[in-house]
Amino acid sequence: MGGSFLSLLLGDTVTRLVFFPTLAAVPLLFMGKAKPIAVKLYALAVSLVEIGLMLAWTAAHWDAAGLVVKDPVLPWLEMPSLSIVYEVGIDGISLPLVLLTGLLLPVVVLGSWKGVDRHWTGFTTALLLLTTGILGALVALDLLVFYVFWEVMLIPMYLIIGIWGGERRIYAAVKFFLFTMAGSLLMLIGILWLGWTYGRLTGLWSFRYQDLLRLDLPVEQQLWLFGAFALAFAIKVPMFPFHTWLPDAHVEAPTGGSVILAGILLKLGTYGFLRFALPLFPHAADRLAPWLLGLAVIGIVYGALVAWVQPDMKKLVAYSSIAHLGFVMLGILACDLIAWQGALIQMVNHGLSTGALFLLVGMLYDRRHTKKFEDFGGIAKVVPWFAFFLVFSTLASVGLPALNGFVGEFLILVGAWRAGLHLLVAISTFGVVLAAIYLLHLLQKTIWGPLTREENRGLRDLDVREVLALLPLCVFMLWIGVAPKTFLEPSRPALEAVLADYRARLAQPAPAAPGLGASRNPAEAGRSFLVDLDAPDRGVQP
Amino acid sequence: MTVPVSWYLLLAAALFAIGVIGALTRRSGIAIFLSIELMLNAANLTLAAYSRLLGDRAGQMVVFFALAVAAAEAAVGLALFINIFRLRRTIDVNRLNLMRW
Amino acid sequence: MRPLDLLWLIPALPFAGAAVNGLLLRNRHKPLVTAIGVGAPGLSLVLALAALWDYVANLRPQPFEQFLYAWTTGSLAIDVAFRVDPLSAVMLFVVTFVGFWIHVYSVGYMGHDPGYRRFFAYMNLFMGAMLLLVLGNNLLVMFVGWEGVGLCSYLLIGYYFEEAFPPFAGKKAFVVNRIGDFAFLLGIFTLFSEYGTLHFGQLTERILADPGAAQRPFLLGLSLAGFTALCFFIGATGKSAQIPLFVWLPDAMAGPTPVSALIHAATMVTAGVYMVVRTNVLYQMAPEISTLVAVIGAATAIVAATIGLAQNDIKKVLAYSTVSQLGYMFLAAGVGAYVAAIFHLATHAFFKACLFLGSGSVIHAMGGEQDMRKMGGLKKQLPATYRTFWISTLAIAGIPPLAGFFSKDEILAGTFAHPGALYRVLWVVGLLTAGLTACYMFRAVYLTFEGKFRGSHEQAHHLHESPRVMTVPLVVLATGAVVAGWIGIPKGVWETFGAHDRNLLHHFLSPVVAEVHGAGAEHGMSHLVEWLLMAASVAIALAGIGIARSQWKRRGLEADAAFAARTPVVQRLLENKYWVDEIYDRLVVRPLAALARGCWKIVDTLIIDGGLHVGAFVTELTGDLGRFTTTGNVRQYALYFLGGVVLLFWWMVL
Amino acid sequence: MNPLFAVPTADLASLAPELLLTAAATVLLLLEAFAPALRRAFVPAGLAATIGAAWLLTGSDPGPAFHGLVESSPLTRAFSLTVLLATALGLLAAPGYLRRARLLAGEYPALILWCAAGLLILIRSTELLTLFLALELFSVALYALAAFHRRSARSAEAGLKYFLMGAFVSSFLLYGVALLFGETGSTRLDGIAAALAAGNGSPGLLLLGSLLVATAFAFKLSLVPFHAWAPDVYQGAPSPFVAFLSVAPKVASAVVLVRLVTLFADSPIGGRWPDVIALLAVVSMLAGNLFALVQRDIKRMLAYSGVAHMGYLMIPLASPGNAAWRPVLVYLVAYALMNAGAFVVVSMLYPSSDDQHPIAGLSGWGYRFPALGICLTVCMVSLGGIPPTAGFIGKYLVFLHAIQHQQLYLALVGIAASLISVVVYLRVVYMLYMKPEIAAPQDVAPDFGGQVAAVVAAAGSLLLGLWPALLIDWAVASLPVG
Repeated sequence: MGGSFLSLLLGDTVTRLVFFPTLAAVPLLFMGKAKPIAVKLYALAVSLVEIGLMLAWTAAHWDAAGLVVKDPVLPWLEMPSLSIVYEVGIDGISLPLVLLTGLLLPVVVLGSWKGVDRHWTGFTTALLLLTTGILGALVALDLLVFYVFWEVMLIPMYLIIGIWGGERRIYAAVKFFLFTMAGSLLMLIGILWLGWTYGRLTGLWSFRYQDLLRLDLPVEQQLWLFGAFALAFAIKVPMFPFHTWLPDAHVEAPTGGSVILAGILLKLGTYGFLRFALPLFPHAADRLAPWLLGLAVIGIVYGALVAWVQPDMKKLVAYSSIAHLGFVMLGILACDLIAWQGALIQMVNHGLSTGALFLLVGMLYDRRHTKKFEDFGGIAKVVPWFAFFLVFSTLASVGLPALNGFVGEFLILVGAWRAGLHLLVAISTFGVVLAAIYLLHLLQKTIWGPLTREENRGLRDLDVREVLALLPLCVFMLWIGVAPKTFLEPSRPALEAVLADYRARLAQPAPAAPGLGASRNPAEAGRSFLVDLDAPDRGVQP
Repeated sequence: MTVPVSWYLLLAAALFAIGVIGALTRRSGIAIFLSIELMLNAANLTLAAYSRLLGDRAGQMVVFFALAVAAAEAAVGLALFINIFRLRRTIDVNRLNLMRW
Repeated sequence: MRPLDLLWLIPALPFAGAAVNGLLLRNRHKPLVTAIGVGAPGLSLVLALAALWDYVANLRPQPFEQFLYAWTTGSLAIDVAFRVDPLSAVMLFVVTFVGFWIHVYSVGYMGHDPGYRRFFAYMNLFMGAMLLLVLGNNLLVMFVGWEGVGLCSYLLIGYYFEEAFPPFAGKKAFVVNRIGDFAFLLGIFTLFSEYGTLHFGQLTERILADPGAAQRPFLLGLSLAGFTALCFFIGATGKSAQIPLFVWLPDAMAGPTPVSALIHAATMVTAGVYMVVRTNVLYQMAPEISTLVAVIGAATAIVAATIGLAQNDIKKVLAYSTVSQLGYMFLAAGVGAYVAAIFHLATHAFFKACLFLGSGSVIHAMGGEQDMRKMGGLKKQLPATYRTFWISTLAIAGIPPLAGFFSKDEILAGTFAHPGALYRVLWVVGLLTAGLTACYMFRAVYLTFEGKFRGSHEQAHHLHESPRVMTVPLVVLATGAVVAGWIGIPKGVWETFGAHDRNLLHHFLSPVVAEVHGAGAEHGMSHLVEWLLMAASVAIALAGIGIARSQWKRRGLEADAAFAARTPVVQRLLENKYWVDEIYDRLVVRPLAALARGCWKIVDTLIIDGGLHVGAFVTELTGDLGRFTTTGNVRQYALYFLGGVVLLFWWMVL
Repeated sequence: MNPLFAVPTADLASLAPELLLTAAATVLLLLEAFAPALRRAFVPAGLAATIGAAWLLTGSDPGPAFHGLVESSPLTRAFSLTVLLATALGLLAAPGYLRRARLLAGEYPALILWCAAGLLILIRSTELLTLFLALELFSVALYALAAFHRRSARSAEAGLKYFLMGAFVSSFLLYGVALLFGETGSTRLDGIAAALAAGNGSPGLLLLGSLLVATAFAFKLSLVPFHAWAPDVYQGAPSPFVAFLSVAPKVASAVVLVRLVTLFADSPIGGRWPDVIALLAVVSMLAGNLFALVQRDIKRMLAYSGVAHMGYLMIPLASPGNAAWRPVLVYLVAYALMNAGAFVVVSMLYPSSDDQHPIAGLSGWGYRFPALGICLTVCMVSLGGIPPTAGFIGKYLVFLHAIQHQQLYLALVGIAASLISVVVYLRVVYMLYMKPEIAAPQDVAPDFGGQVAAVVAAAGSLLLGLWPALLIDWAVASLPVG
C-alpha cells in the first residue's frame, strides 16, 4: 500500500487535500524553539496553501452536472475473507463542507493570533491534525476508515480545548471527549456488525459504503443499527438532550477552537445522518423520524430559549448553535429535496455566521478578558467597526433575508412544509422569532445603550488582522444570501440521487432476513457514491 | 494385602489441603513458604502414586524435576526473606503492606 | 432603451448610496454624504417618474416585468425580478416622492447630528428595501424587502443608541414584526407547496384557474385561501401595527422625526395594506377572513383614536393617529374596497408625513421638546410650519376638498355599501373614528400653536422657524395633502354634475383588484345615499373640530384637567393605552423568560448534567470500593486465588 | 551408546535461540564476577544476544523436537519474536535507570535473558512437565528481578509477594499436572487430548486438573480474580523491569492459555470453558478499568489497565478455535508496544529512588520533556484503543471476533469498559499538557537508550495503527488459518 499511497499523496487527489495538513505538521516537530510569530506565519501559509489546493482541485474536477470524484482505492487492511479499503471521494454533498473547512482554516489561525498565547507549535500541530481528521471523515467512503478519521478528530480537539482553554477547560475537554466517544463506540460496533452481515451474505467482509448500501436488513436490525449510528451523530450535532457538552466546550475552548468546533465538527453529525444513517437504514430512519424530528424541533425552541437567558456571550452563541442545527436536522429528516438543499447550505451558513460570532466574541475577550454581558454595553460608540461586524453577523444568524441564514432556513422550512410537517414547521418558524429575541438581546447588551463601564472607553477597534479574519466570512454570508443558486446547484444532483434512492428503498418493504438489495441504476445513483461504478458486483465469491 | 493407591491420593489431597490452609493462615512468611512446600510435596506424592498406578515412569520424572525446582525456589525465596528482613526487620506478611489499594 | 429598463436602478441607487455612505465615507465628508444621501433617492425619484410615465403611457394595464437573475432554480425556482403594474406604480410613486422630500427635510433636521452619515446610510438602505418590497414580482422578493424595511426601522428607531430606550424600542419593533413575519412565512410556504410558485401573476392565475381547490378545507378548519389569507393578514398586523400587534409603533417614535415620518407613517407601515391588496384574490375567496380584516381594522381605528385623544407627546398623538388611519385602510380592504384602501394609503402618506415633519419642525424649534404641555402659541414663531400643519390636519380630519376627505369617505361608503348588519356597525365605528380623529388632531393643533407659550424661557428665546430645506418639503407635502385626493373623486360626484366618471384611481387600479365574484367595493348606490354619506362624514368631522375648538382653543390644558376630573377612569385608561404593554409583559414575556430559565437551570444543569455527574460519581465510587480488595496482604491474594479456583470449579461441575 | 545422551543435533538446533540466550546470560554472570569493569557493556551485550536470538528464530525451521516435548512453528515464532521485542525494550530502558539507582550489575541483563529463554520455551512447549519447568525458569528469575532494587523496601516487598504468590500458584499447577497425568496417563498435550476424547479418567478430577493448570496461567495474565499481586509488584519493582514483566510473561502465558483452553474446550469435559473465559474476560475488563480509574499512582494504574487489557485479550478465547489466534497475536503485539512504552517513559520520568509514582507528578512535563511527552501520549491513546494506533487495531479485531461468533454482549461490555478506560488514560495526557508544571525534576535524566526504547514503542504503535497491513499480513502469514 505504501508506495501507491505516496503516489496518491503527490498526485492531484482528494488524498492530498486530506493529508497535506498532516505533512505540513511534520516540520513543526522541529520548530519547538522557533519564535511564535514564525510559527504563526507558517500556519497561515500552510492554511492558504491548503485552500489553494482545494480550489485548484475543485476547478480541475468541476462539473456543473454535479461532481463525483474518487481516488483510486487502496487496500488498508486485507485479511483472508476481510478487507478494509482506503477509499476517499468527494461529491456534491461533501464538497461544500470540505471547502468550508478550507475557508475556516486561515480564519482560525488569524482569530487565534492573540488569543492563543503559548505553545504555538503545539496549537498549529493540533489544528492541522484536526483538519486532516475532519477532511478525512468528510471524504471517507469506507465506514471503518470513516470511523478512524472520526476518532482522529477527538485528540487534537481535546488538546485544543484542554490546553488553550479557559478556567474549567479540563472538565469541558473531558466532557467533550466522553460524550463523543460514548456515541462513536456504539457506532463502531454497528459498523462491525454491518461488515460481518455483508460478509455472511457474500463470503467477503467489507465496510465499503457502496457495498453496505446493498444490504437489505430486517426492520428491527435496522432499528438497532440506526440507533447506534444516530446516537453517535446526534451527540455530535448535538441534538437535545445530548447537547450539554457543547456549551461547556464552547465557553472553555479558545476562539479558534470554538470556530472550528461550531464551524465544522458539529456538521459532521448532520453530514453523518445525510451520508450514512439515512441511506443505510431507510426503514428504521423512516420509523424513527418522528421522534428525531421532535427532538430537532425541541432543540430549535429549547436552544433559542436557553440562549436568551445566558449571562455569557459565548454561551449564548453556543446555545444558538443548538437551535440552528435543529433546523438542519429538521431539514434532513424531512426527506424532501428542497429541505435537504436547505440543510446542506444551512450547515455552511452556520459555519460562517456562528464562526464569525465566535471570532467577534473572542476579539472582545482578547481585549477585556471577559465574556460576561454585564461588563459591556454601549461600546458601539467606541468600536464602530466591531459593532458593524457584530450586527452583520448577528443579522445573518437571525436569518435576515439577503443574508445567508435566511436561505437555509427558508429552504428547510419550505421543504418540510411541503413534506407535510405543518405543526413542526410552525413551531420551528416560531423559533425564528425567538432567534430574533436572543440575538438582538446580544446586541442590546453589548453594543447598544449607554456606555456604562469605564474600562470600555479605551477599547481598541478591530485591527487589520481581525478584519481580514472576518471579511471572508461576511463576504460569503452576503453572497450566499443574495445569490444562493451558485452554492445550491453543485450539490443538487447528489442530493437528488440519494433522496431518490432512499425513497425507492423505502418503497419496498424490509425483508424478513438480511439480504442483498436490488442493483441500482448507475446513471441515477452514480451522481453520488451509491453504486460502485468501477466494480459493479464486487465481493460475491463463488 | 497392600494399601490401595487411592489412599495415597487421598493422603496427598489431605496434605495439599493442609498446606493450603497453612499458607492462608500463617502470618510468618517462612511458615507460609513451608506450607507451600508442603503443597508441592503433596503434588509430588500424587504424581508418584499415579505413576505407580499407571506403571509409567514419567510421573516420577516430574517429581525429580519438581524437587529440583522447589530447591531453586527455596534458594531465591530465602534470599528475598533475608533482604526484606534487613529492610523491614520483619517477615510478618500482615505488616508487609507498604503497597496496597 | 426605454425608461422602464432602468427599473432595477430605482432600488439599486439607494442601496449603493447606503453602501458608500455607510462603509466608504467618513463623517468629515459631510457635503459628499449629503450629496449621495439625498442624491440617490432623488435620482430614483426621477427614474421612477420616468418609468411611471413610460408605463402609464405605453403599457397600462399590462404589468411590466424585469428579470434580473435567478435566486434559486430547480424544484424551488425563484427569480429576483421586478414588476410594475398599477398597484406597484402607485406605491412606487408614493414611496419615491415622499421619501425624497423627507430626505431633503432631514438634511436640515439632522444637520447638527454627529451620526449624520450613519443616518443617511440607514435612510437610503430603507429606501432600497422599501422599493424592493414594492417592486418585487414575487412573494420572496417582497419578503426580502419586507424584512429589510424591518431591519432599517430597527436601526433607525435605535438610532440614538447611546440612550437606553431607543435600542429597546427598536428591538421591540423588530421582534413584534417578526411575530407577524412568522405567519407571513407560513403563508408563503403554503402557497408555494400548493401552487409551486411565488410569482404574483402566476399565483393569481393558478388560484383563479381552480377556485374550488383554493376553497377546499386546509388547516385550522379554514379553506386553503382562508388559511393563507389569515397568515398574510397576521403578517400585515405586525408590519402595519394593527391589533393585537400595534404596541411597537408608539415606542418607535423614539427614532428621529424624519424616520417617524418616512417609515412609521408614510411608507413601511402601509406595506401591510399593500400586501393585502396585492393578494386580494385570496381575500375575495375567503370572506370570513375579509370580515376579520374589516373588524380588526375598525377596532384598531377607534381604539387608537381614543388613545390619541389623551396623549401629550405630540409624536405619540401622531403615532396613534397613524395606527388609527391604518385601521381605516384595513377596514377598506376588509370590505373589499381595495381601491379605497390604496387611495387612503396614498393620501395618508402625504398628510401624515407632512404632519410628522411639521411636528419635527416644532420639536426642532423647541430644542427637542415633544411634550405639548410645554408648547402653545407657536403659530407666531413658526408660521410656515403652522400653516402646513393646519392644512394637513384639515386633510386628515376629512374636510373637503382635501385629500383625506375623499379617501376616507370612499372607505365609509364602501363599508356602508357592504351587505350585512355587522358592516353597518363597522360603518358607525368608522364614522365615530372620523369624529375622534378630527377632535384629537385639532386638540394637538390648538395645544401646540394656539394659546400662550408654556415652555421655559430659554426655549422661548430659542424659538425660530426652521430653515428652507425643512419648510420646502413641508409645503410640497401640504400641497400633496390638498390635491392628492382629486385623483379619486367618486363616480357619484361626477355623474351628479353630468360629467362622466373621472375617478382616475379606480380606472387605473381596476385590473389589479378585479372582482373574483360578487363581493366588490362599488355597489350600485344611489347618488343620494352617496351624498348623504359624504354629508354625514363631513358633519361629524366638523363636530369633532367644533368640540376641539370649544375645549382646547382657549382653555388649553385646563380642558384636559377638567376631562380627567370628570371621567378619571376613562382618562387613566386612555393615558395608559389600555395597559396593553403591561398585559403582554405579564402574559407573554415573563412566562417565556421563566420557562427559559427553567430549561437552563433545571433541565440542563440539574437533570441532564446532574444525572451525568451522578453517574460518574457512582462509577468512581465503585472503583474506590473495589480497589480496597487489594489490601496489600499477600495471604488475602492467595485467598482470592483459591476462592476463584473453587468458585470456577463449582460453577463448572454444576 | 546410551540413548539417554543421544540428542539429535537437529533438536539442539531448534533450541538455538534459547541456548544462545542462556549462554549469554551465563557469560554475563561470569563477567560480572570476574570482569566488573565491563559493566557498561553488559546491557548492550544482552541486547545483542536478544537480537541474535531473534535472528536465529527467524532462521529456525518448523517442526517438533525432543520427541515432541517442544515444537516450533510460525505461530511460536511470531509470539517468541513478540517476547523478544519486549525483552529488547526492557533491556534498552534498563541502564539509565540502573545507573541512577546505583544498581548497574550483570545480574540484571542475565536474569532478563533467562526469563526470555524460559518464555520462549514456554511458548513452544507441548508437554506439561516442560511447561512447568519453563514456567518456573522464568518465574524464579522474575522473583529475583522484582526485588532487584536492593535498598528499596517496596522493591523487596514486591519481590516477596510475587514470590509467595508464584510459589503458591505453581504448587497448584503441579497438582493440576499430577491430576491430568494421573487421569489421562500422559503429560503431552496431544496425549491428553486423545485421552479426553476417548473419555478415560474421572471427569471431576480431569476438570479440576485442567482448571488448576489453566488458572496458573490466568494468574500470570493477572486476570480477575487472580490479579491482586500485579499492582503491588508493578509498583514496587524497578520500572524498566516492569516494562518487561508487564508484557513478556503475558505473551507467553497467553499462548499456553490459548492452547489449553482450545484443548479442553474441544474435549467432552470442556462444555463450560467458553463461559468461564467469557466470565473472566467481563470481570477483568470492568474491574480492571474501574480500579484503574481511581488510582493515583501511575504504575498501579497501568497494572490495573493491564488487567483490563488481558480481559479484552480473553474475548476471542471465549469462542476457542484457531480463529482466536489472530486477534490474540495482534492484540499482544500492540499491547507489548504500548504498555512497555508507557513503562519505559515512566522509568525515565520518575526518580529511581522514589517508590511513589503519582500521576500528578507529571503535571506540565509534556513541555519540559517534549519527546517523552509525545511518546507517553501516543502510548496512552493506544492503550485507550483510539485510532490511529495499534491499540485500536487490537480492539477492532477482538470485537470483530466477538461479533463474528455471536457474542455481541462481550463487545458491548468491551466498549463500556473502554469508555471508562478513556478517562484513565486521558488523565495522564492532561497532566502532561494541561496542568501547570509544579515539581522541578530531580534525579530524572532521560537517557539515550530509554529514549530510543520509548520512541520505538510509540512510533511502532502509531505506525501499526496507520498501516495495520504490516502487522496483520505478518500475523496472517504466521498463524493457522481460522
